[in-house]
Amino acid sequence: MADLSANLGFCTLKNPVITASGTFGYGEEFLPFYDLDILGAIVMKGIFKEPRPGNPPPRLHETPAGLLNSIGLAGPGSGKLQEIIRRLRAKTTVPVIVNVCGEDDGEFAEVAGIFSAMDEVAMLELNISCPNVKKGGACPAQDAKHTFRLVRRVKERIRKPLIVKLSPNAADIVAVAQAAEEAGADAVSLVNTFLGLAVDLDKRQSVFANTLAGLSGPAIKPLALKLVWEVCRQVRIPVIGMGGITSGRDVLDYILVGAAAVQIGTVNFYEPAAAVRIIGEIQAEMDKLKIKDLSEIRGQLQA
Amino acid sequence: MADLSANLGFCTLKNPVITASGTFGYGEEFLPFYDLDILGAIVMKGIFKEPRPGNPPPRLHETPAGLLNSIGLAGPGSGKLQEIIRRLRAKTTVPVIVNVCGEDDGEFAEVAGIFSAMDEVAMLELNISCPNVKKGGACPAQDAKHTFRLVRRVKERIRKPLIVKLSPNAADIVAVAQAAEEAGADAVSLVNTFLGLAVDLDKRQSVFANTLAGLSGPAIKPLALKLVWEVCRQVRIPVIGMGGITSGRDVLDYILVGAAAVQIGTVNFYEPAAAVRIIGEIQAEMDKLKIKDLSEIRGQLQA
Amino acid sequence: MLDERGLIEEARSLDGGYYQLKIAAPRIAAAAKPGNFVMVRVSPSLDPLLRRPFGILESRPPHIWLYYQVLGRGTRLLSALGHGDSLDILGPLGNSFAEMPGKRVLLIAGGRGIVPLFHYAQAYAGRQPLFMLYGGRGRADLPLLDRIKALPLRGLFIFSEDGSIGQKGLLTDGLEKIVRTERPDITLSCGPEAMLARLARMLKPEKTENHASLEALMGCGFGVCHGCAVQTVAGSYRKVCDEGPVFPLEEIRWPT
Amino acid sequence: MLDERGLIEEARSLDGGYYQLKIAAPRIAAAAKPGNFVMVRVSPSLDPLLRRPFGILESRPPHIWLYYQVLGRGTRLLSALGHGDSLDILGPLGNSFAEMPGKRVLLIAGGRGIVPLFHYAQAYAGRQPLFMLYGGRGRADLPLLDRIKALPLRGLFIFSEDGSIGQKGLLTDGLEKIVRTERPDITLSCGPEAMLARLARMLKPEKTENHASLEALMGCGFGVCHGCAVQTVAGSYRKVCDEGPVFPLEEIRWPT
Ligand SMILES: Cc1cc2nc3c(=O)[nH]c(=O)nc-3n(C[C@H](O)[C@H](O)[C@H](O)COP(=O)(O)OP(=O)(O)OC[C@H]3O[C@@H](n4cnc5c(N)ncnc54)[C@H](O)[C@@H]3O)c2cc1C
Ligand SMILES: Cc1cc2nc3c(=O)[nH]c(=O)nc-3n(C[C@H](O)[C@H](O)[C@H](O)COP(=O)(O)OP(=O)(O)OC[C@H]3O[C@@H](n4cnc5c(N)ncnc54)[C@H](O)[C@@H]3O)c2cc1C
Ligand SMILES: Cc1cc2nc3c(=O)[nH]c(=O)nc-3n(C[C@H](O)[C@H](O)[C@H](O)COP(=O)(O)O)c2cc1C
Ligand SMILES: Cc1cc2nc3c(=O)[nH]c(=O)nc-3n(C[C@H](O)[C@H](O)[C@H](O)COP(=O)(O)O)c2cc1C
Ligand code: FES
Ligand code: FES
Repeated sequence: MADLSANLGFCTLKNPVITASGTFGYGEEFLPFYDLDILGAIVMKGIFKEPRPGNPPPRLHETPAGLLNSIGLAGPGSGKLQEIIRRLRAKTTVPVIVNVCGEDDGEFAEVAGIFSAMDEVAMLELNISCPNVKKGGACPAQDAKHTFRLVRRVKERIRKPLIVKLSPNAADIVAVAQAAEEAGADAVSLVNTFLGLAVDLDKRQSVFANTLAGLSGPAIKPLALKLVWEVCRQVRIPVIGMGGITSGRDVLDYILVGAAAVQIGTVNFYEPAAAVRIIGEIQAEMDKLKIKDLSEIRGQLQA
Repeated sequence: MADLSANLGFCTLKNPVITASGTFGYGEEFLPFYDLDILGAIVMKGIFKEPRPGNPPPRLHETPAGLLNSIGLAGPGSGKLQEIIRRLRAKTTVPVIVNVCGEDDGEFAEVAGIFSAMDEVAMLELNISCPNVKKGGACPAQDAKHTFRLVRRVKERIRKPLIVKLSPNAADIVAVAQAAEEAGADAVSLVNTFLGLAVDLDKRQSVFANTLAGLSGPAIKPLALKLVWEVCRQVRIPVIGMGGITSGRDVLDYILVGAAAVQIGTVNFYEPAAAVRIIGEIQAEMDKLKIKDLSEIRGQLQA
Repeated sequence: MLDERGLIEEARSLDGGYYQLKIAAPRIAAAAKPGNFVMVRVSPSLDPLLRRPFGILESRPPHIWLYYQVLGRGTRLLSALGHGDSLDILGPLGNSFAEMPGKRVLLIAGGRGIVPLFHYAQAYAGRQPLFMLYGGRGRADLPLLDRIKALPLRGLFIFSEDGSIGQKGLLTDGLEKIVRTERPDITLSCGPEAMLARLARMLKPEKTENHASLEALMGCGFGVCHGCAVQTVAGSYRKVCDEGPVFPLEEIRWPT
Repeated sequence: MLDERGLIEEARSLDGGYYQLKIAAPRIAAAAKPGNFVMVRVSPSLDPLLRRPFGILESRPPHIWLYYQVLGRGTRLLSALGHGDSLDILGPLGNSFAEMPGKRVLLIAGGRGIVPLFHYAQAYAGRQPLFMLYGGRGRADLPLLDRIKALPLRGLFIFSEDGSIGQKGLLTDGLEKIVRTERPDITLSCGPEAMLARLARMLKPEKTENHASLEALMGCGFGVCHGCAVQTVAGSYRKVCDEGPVFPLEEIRWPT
């Protein structure tokens, strides 16, 4: 039977399937569906220092094979999340990744520091790419220099591995990935959602109060796969790929273009036990194609 | 009954529905389905000076609610297209737009010159945004300076209105649109296809010989609508919007964000008479919402 | 809460664009309480992508019944399914309308809002004094009326906007009088937002305890996407799917 | 060529993952010739987006019959449809296998490649001497065999890879002998690419005229997308949908 373990360099996961931030709540919500220990890791919903109400409704809009969201990182704040993580630790040994947010660089560093100090947390993912915080979708990951500065500052404050989550809305995502690498990121993950627009003709307004929203789901997979492939060829640190994954085959596509692991997002909403199916499909597909382990295909795309 | 006419400034179309280049053949192929005179205009499949074989198969790959293509602008060359257009003129009075391609600036100008001289041609669309000509997807529309230079050169050679077709793969599509405007473009159209990737795990290769391909279809609509909205706010020349249109409502969404007209592409493949349905839906929707004419909603999105 | 493959045993098209489904889903049926809802995957395709939320009209294990209106693409696809087709159903979800032994309860249902209240009436009628105020656009909008008449209600008051059945008018037109004459302790309501907003205004001066079941766009139905937010009078947001769908009527900030 | 709303009157599941549909589509049925195909919209949803091409197994106005194998998402969705469902069907498309009065014709069908050749045999058997060489993986792969045996063929030669029916082996194993003994003037073939490639090599030295019906990924089916290109020995591309699907076997550049 194929070996599914995923080597991130600084650690090895049981398998490459990580549940994506903002699509898996704080893990607890999925306990009725399956044992979280089967997963490679889980990423907590993005967290700021203080509680945030999130954006006014509507926050979602379905598009063909896709989902626009403007949740606005509603959340209970870092204090409450620490409690939740301690509670979760009693129920599962799955590696927990905290998705760190901030209104400014100082907040990013502060929140990162808080969770770096928690034994229950395996690593941090720096969410410098959320399009729903600032109106117009601006975020640090659109700018390589800002990314470099911010990542360096955060790295100084923490002792845990740091994944930097990139935005597909940057003019040059490869440059931003390289800036993160140079600044000391242990890995990059991509993609966060693509900026999109949906309008309400009757009201002559955007569907969303923030005008723009973030597109996720199967619709974006060919676009995200292209970006992951490009970044994989230009950085040496491990890359965690995501965008529109719904099957084991999709996961292996990302590994083939060079990803060390993947995250699954939107699929969790409409199929709560999707991860169980997907991990099974990876196993079956690798056995069928006689692939012994992921390193055998990782980055092997001939281009 | 609502007035559907679409004002492009330099001319007025019967309605805002134009069939997109590469998805409508040379018009003739649709004569079995409906009378082309019902359309606002048609755009011919992209043409180079000489015949081109196109890319090796596979040239298509279906994605969730989308289509990746790497046709590579197969075509009979400008001489043959002139004949086809003359033949078509006998069968329809629909305004014909020629989609002008080139391997280099010189060829663009030469082909534009050829069709500018034809009475049967209403206007030209400069296809500086095809991702399937050069390996890696590079095209003039990724660069504002190149766009300016090329558009100016073409404008000097022609006497017909020039639409410049933009690429969503530019780092800054607004800057490219403004460059085209400054160089004398009469309108811009967007978007051409988004660069995407699909891979074949068994062969460890891209599905496509050119590695990357262009994504079109409903999947891209929220992304394309966002880009059209941004360009509309930053240029004064008319904008022709497209990307993933499948319904009358979709058309009105583009008008609402500021487009003067639209193009419909991929939908023609799976529903040959789509334009008839869509024009009917625009009419019905406008009547329902008591919109007298398109100018009443064009660009009226409150953001 | 679980994801169960349900088997459609009967699909009926009713008046007014309504449909009724009888589905074998033993584990969900066993756990369902009045007010709960389910999330249904209407198609195996990726478009539409999300499940759709539907209340549970009736639950008699191993079956549940759904009752829905064709509104858009998802419900249209659903209406094409029939006997022998299967459906992924996630449920039972959300909180419920609690049983109120001995209390006089007025059920207020507008259009498809009948669903959780029918379930409630069926489960608890006979055990407590129930009254129902039920309204819609016209006769065709109330296809469950015959079944409702068969329930042991203390009183049933019908309104239709076009006067084709019952009294002519909005159901809220009858509210004041019914509250005076029947003196309910509690109102349970479900219906269009405008109806609930009007109820909230009208019931404010009354001494009744008021609970309403809300609708919202839902991405997941089990609390993870935060897509179903509704604003409270306090200004904060609540998730309709797992903090609701039933809320105290006065807790919600209704559009004015 | 037209886009017609067809009504499924019978949907049968056969052996080997094959299905057969009887569809009322009067205008397409009236125009269909052996070798033509149709493009079917398998779902009203936007995923899958494109229509799927299928040969016409039989056409007796007002009906056409399709015969297909479940391969992926599109065909799986199709297999869920039944009596009373309707389908958008574009056709008849492509060129056809011409009638060859008086000629001795060998039909060579691999697996689902039987479709256009069955149509041909049904239309022209009796009017010209027809032979058929038909093969598949095993018995289950040839569910039309009984119907084929009922056709007035001059000769029928069956091969199966697992030997479960007919002679054991690839159908190309029998080709040489059949060509020697039956002396066909013409071969018409349809089947997997590897089979057609082998036929092309084997028939090269023979004096037969050889035509093959090809498959290709299709975006439109009527010549506008240029997605269905196949390379010729001359190096240029032909469109399978409107320049084919039937081509002279020796004109195509087969994989080696
Ligand atoms: C807890 C809950 C219980 C429900 N119970 C029932 C029920 O028992 N019977 C029934 O007929 N309907 C019920 N609904 C509403 C039902 O979910 C929507 O009608 C359905 O999702 C529409 O899907 P669609 O794809 O057909 O429409 P879409 O194409 O998605 O949309 C069509 C129109 O309906 C609106 N709409 C879409 N989803 C919702 C939604 N979730 N709530 C309100 N409006 C929406 C859209 O804004 C749009 O205007 C319930 C909703 C919720 C939240
Ligand atoms: C002119 C023509 C006539 C055909 N006639 C028949 C017929 O009569 N009966 C029948 O069973 N099939 C026929 N086919 C093949 C049929 O079109 C495909 O099996 C079908 O499109 C697969 O769709 P899917 O969504 O199930 O598979 P997908 O999920 O799209 O793909 C599943 C697998 O099938 C392959 N595939 C997809 N489309 C095609 C295609 N067009 N040609 C070859 N391989 C493909 C894919 O590469 C993939 O490996 C014909 C094809 C053509 C071009
Ligand atoms: C509703 C929603 C909320 C999200 N919230 C977060 C978040 O808090 N932090 C973050 O880094 N990404 C967030 N994302 C982005 C996802 O983690 C992921 O990058 C994206 O959805 C693409 O993957 P998918 O196509 O598999 O969904 C969110 C996505 C969705 C749909
Ligand atoms: C198969 C195919 C071929 C295309 N060929 C051309 C072309 O020759 N010239 C051009 O400017 N755009 C071409 N396009 C792009 C379309 O004109 C259009 O910009 C794009 O498909 C987005 O619109 P849609 O989502 O409605 O398809 C092509 C698109 C497809 C799918
Ligand atoms: S619907 Fe997802 S949190 Fe309520
Ligand atoms: S399938 Fe579109 S040209 Fe042949």
